[in-house]
Amino acid sequence: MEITTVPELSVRIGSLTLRTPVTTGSGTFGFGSEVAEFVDLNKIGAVTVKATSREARAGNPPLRMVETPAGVLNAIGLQNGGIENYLAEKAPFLRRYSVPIIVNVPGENPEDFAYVVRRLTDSGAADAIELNISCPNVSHGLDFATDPRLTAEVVATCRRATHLPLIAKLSPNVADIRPIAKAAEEAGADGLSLINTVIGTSIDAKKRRFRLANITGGLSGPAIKPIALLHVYRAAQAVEIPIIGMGGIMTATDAVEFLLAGASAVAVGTASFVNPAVAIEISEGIAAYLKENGFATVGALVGAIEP
Amino acid sequence: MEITTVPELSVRIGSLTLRTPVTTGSGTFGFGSEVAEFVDLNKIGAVTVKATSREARAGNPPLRMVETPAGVLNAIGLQNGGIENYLAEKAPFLRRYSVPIIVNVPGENPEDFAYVVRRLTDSGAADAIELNISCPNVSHGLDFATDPRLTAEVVATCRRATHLPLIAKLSPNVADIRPIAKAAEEAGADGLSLINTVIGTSIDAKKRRFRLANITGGLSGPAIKPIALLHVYRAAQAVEIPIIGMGGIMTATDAVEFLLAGASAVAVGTASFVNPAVAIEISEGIAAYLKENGFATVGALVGAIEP
Amino acid sequence: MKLSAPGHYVLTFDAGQKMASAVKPGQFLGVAMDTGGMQFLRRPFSFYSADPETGHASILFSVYGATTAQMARLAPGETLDILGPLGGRAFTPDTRPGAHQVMVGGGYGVPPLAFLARRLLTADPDSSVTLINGARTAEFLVGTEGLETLGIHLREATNDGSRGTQGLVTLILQEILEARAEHVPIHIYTCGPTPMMRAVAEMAMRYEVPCQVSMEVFMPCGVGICMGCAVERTDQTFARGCTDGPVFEAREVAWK
Amino acid sequence: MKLSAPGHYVLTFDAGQKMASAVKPGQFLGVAMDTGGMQFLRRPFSFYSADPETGHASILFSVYGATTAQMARLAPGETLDILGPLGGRAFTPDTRPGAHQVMVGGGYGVPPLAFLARRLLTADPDSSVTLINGARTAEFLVGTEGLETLGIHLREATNDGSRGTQGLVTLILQEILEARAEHVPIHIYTCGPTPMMRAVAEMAMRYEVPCQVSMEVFMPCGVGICMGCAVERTDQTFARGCTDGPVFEAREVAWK
Ligand SMILES: Cc1cc2nc3c(=O)[nH]c(=O)nc-3n(C[C@H](O)[C@H](O)[C@H](O)COP(=O)(O)OP(=O)(O)OC[C@H]3O[C@@H](n4cnc5c(N)ncnc54)[C@H](O)[C@@H]3O)c2cc1C
Ligand SMILES: Cc1cc2nc3c(=O)[nH]c(=O)nc-3n(C[C@H](O)[C@H](O)[C@H](O)COP(=O)(O)OP(=O)(O)OC[C@H]3O[C@@H](n4cnc5c(N)ncnc54)[C@H](O)[C@@H]3O)c2cc1C
Ligand SMILES: Cc1cc2nc3c(=O)[nH]c(=O)nc-3n(C[C@H](O)[C@H](O)[C@H](O)COP(=O)(O)O)c2cc1C
Ligand SMILES: Cc1cc2nc3c(=O)[nH]c(=O)nc-3n(C[C@H](O)[C@H](O)[C@H](O)COP(=O)(O)O)c2cc1C
Ligand code: FES
Ligand code: FES
Repeated sequence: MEITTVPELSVRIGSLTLRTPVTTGSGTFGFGSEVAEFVDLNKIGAVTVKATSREARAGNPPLRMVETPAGVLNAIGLQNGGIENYLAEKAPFLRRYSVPIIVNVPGENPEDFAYVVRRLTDSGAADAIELNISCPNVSHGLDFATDPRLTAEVVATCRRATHLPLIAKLSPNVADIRPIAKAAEEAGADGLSLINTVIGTSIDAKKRRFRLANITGGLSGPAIKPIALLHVYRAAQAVEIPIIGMGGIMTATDAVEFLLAGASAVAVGTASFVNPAVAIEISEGIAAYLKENGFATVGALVGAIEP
Repeated sequence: MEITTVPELSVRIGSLTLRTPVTTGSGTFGFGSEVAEFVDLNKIGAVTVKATSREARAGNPPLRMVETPAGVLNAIGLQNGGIENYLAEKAPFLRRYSVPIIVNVPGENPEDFAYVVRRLTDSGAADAIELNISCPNVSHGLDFATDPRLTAEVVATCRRATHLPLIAKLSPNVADIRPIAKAAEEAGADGLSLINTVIGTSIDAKKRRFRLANITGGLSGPAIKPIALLHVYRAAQAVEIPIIGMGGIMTATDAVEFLLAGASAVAVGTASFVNPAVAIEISEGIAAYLKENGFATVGALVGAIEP
Repeated sequence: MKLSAPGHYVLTFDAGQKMASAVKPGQFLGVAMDTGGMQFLRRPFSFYSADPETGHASILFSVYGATTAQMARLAPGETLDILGPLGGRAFTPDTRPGAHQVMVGGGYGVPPLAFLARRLLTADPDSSVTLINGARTAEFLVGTEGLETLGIHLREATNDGSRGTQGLVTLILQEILEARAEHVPIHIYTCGPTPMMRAVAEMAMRYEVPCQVSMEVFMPCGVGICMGCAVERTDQTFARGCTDGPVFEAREVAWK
Repeated sequence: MKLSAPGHYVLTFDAGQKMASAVKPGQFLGVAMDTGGMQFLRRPFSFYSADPETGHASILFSVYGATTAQMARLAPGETLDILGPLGGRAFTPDTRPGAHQVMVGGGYGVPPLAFLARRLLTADPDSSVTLINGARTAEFLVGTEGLETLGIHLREATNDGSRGTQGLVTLILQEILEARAEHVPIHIYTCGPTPMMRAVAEMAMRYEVPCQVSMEVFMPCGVGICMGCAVERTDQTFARGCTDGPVFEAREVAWK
């Protein structure tokens, strides 16, 4: 079954082409510059940068992160310098590379989102936009993605504001992701990212205190992989648009599982904390899997699972 | 701060008194008889037995369970002999012990639940009833606990059928557990159990197949502890009735975390697979914690955390 | 601990006289190793030997994953966290006089059969016992050390012909079944990979010879409380591999 | 590996000449150990030494949890999975002529100070360096081996008086600050538990002496991409402990 040609790794999300099916999870790879000395950024499918909001945000007080069994709980609180700071300080560095940039955009209301989307579109400082309608660490952050109507409203408002590919990032903190995925698609999203983190908390029994200053945090890492895989599988059954699957991906095997579940591409989040170059190693591992198993393209693997 | 008296471990759920605040998670301790040779059942706060439905259920085909990072994914499918089999074959053994019995009851509609509740009440084969309105492994199993109205309907119907303490077992697969907890309380529940397992799946990349025959399973074990702690904390803020907290409890420290989050008692599920006597060891560990930290009763620990 | 072949270990431990006397071939124990916790369930291992007099028992294992990797690192004197003996139904020896006891094993199915074979010979030195051991290649043929000196008839099969017959264990089994004499009852006991057991079971049923199979399915708890070890019966109900088994009659199992 | 005191280890490894030349006192590296996966983030450890000529570097650690437990079991010749050197801002030596360099350390805050002290003495053998080491009890006073022979003035404080001054390190620091001469500039460098650093920082600010603090907060990634290592500044913004630090001016930090 071995084929000798090099398997085709590129994938498309709307009008955006990624050279490899692996991007970075927003908030887990900074703005690329931080790790450019460890990683050849041009070998990543796309760099999805930290959330960039209309105004600067200070973020939550410490403690912001804690390790849990096979996971990490974070409550960063979307610390960022705001869109103007992104355009002036962050985008120029990344633009020295040929890697596509996906900018993650949070907001308090649809107009907030659309404002940032317009600035990104006009400035040319993004190749695609990920709408973060599912952040569990700021008040009201996650409400959008738990309600199909609100999801549609944010996506539709932003759709009118840009021709760039729009990716809606959905929350796992729902009973059924399908109606929400469908609502995002119908409102004009070009793709979906899932999952964002799972809400949780951590308690210090000795001190009788919550460990996170924010009390609530978002769980990521291997612990949530089974949860993420199911949401991706279900969403893929419900929509036609491509899905970027994420949640606990540490290895190429994990990534293949997401592709089989129906994701067209994957993102690595928490894994980059251990190995900043993991996105590249996973791309290589996917290529090896494709070769070993006789697939000519990564697309052939997407959803290729018996139910 | 050390006190010399023995701390008071008993807790009440409605009219039921548990001698220790530790019970077993339904479906993770069989009917007690299986492990009676390893464990002194009378030292457990209560034995919560496997789900017992109106009719016998064959359960799902294998594979039914798979280990995941710091967790276990199961899709047993409520295999059980039905209520008459429980009354004839299972209850008599447990009744030889003085330990209270909590029977877990699933159902397809409110009348199903109420039927089993009536049989249990009339026969005296239960000291309390846990309404399993949140099982992710049977069709429609989890729908009730994702909707406050359906939750209330099941609880209210069962309330009319029994004077026994009624405990509603809630699902973590919701955006916000508070309205559901509240609905159960208002409909007459004497207590809440949470959480049931988190929906998920597992994929074998090599075979390109789902590992579980049922595709979907429920995640339990240490991986879900952060998720469970938050749901317990939120529910405890919303209701006055006692909560039995569970989800990833392996040690007494884990159990104390749930008590601090606001649970009045705890259940150990997956941990019993590794050590069938763990419920007793955890009771002892809670007693030691109370002594060391100068608490006279377990009740004093419930919710004793700074926000 | 003893290395019995490349990557194969025999782990001997003090089970206590009570456990060592109680245990029957086909029973197993659950081993918990501190692997850092990502993997925390016990892993089942069949008894390979149990000596009621010394209280010593042993298991034979290869390194597959985290638990066995940790087990391979155990030093003499360390404590082992075990739960057992487990298993509701062990092998039941055929007591018909002169019966030919035929065991068919592969991989980690061999240790319980070797244990059974030794027990049969100890109980009655005149027993007629054949053990057919199959593996991909010679180096995986393990677990039969010392059996021949006890009088057990050892037959080996390898896929690559590097030792014994080239081919599957069923080739040898068929030969034995074909050559059987009217007055010598045959009883088959099998344990190994499911496809092998299925082939053995179907052959036994075809030849109408009684056959006991030990179903080594994934066993999350081993004590009957999780229902995760379902084995489908021909009547479409699900038995527990751990406490209703691991040994079943070949006919009871819905082979698929 | 070398046991430096009960439960304390010095782990020397081949960092390569490039890393060993680049590293500055206050910088650290991230160590990943295979602990089975339940715990998978790297753990930060300060450089205790780095020799540009041999390319050898070392860290000093005690066993706290899973990672350090595994590290303590490393055998010579095994490979270590490290990421580094990390840390955007190391200690900046005070270059004012004749400055009295005062280091105040406790616990795992001592290794980077000992490294700094050694580097200062190597650069200028006439440097005036005092290192105040504090611990609960004598056996936890570690990391200062060989410093006195280099000419570093070592002062020790233990809570129980089992070695050195009985009491906190600030007792000794205050004594030095009180006794200071007009013409001798003092510079404080501190690393250790937060309450200790806070007390040192506040004392330095009271005496208007420059003070650098190394904020050893929890660092999930160590490279600046997770924002999990927030250190609150007096202007209420949050700095990253890893790449904006770990070394800060005492005045920059919002002590609470
Ligand atoms: C009743 C019973 C008796 C048994 N007796 C014995 C015995 O006597 N001796 C013995 O050696 N074993 C025996 N086993 C099997 C043993 O329990 C399992 O092999 C056990 O899972 C090993 O644990 P582990 O943590 O080392 O490996 P695990 O991590 O559990 O891996 C075990 C299996 O998982 C699969 N696996 C793991 N990693 C991968 C991967 N990367 N890709 C694909 N597949 C993978 C493989 O099939 C591998 O064999 C028995 C099992 C049962 C049910
Ligand atoms: C910049 C920096 C430099 C550092 N340099 C050094 C150094 O040079 N040498 C050194 O030894 N350390 C150093 N540390 C500290 C070291 O990184 C941590 O102690 C690390 O967490 C140890 O990892 P571990 O897996 O062994 O322990 P972990 O499991 O991470 O435990 C570490 C800490 O967690 C807490 N903890 C764990 N278990 C429990 C429990 N059951 N109850 C209560 N608390 C508990 C304790 O506070 C314990 O000290 C440094 C830290 C930073 C940020
Ligand atoms: C520290 C941290 C910060 C994050 N910040 C963001 C963010 O700003 N925007 C966002 O959409 N997701 C954010 N996420 C979620 C990740 O992008 C990703 O969806 C999630 O962590 C699951 O993937 P993982 O398990 O591979 O980490 C963050 C996750 C972590 C751990
Ligand atoms: C194998 C298995 C079977 C279960 N069966 C039931 C059940 O029949 N009824 C029920 O309400 N919960 C059932 N549960 C859920 C547990 O009772 C418990 O809510 C959950 O596992 C979380 O706790 P844990 O992490 O301690 O296991 C089951 C869980 C497992 C792992
Ligand atoms: S392994 Fe749990 S019931 Fe059999
Ligand atoms: S440790 Fe991740 S940004 Fe500092």
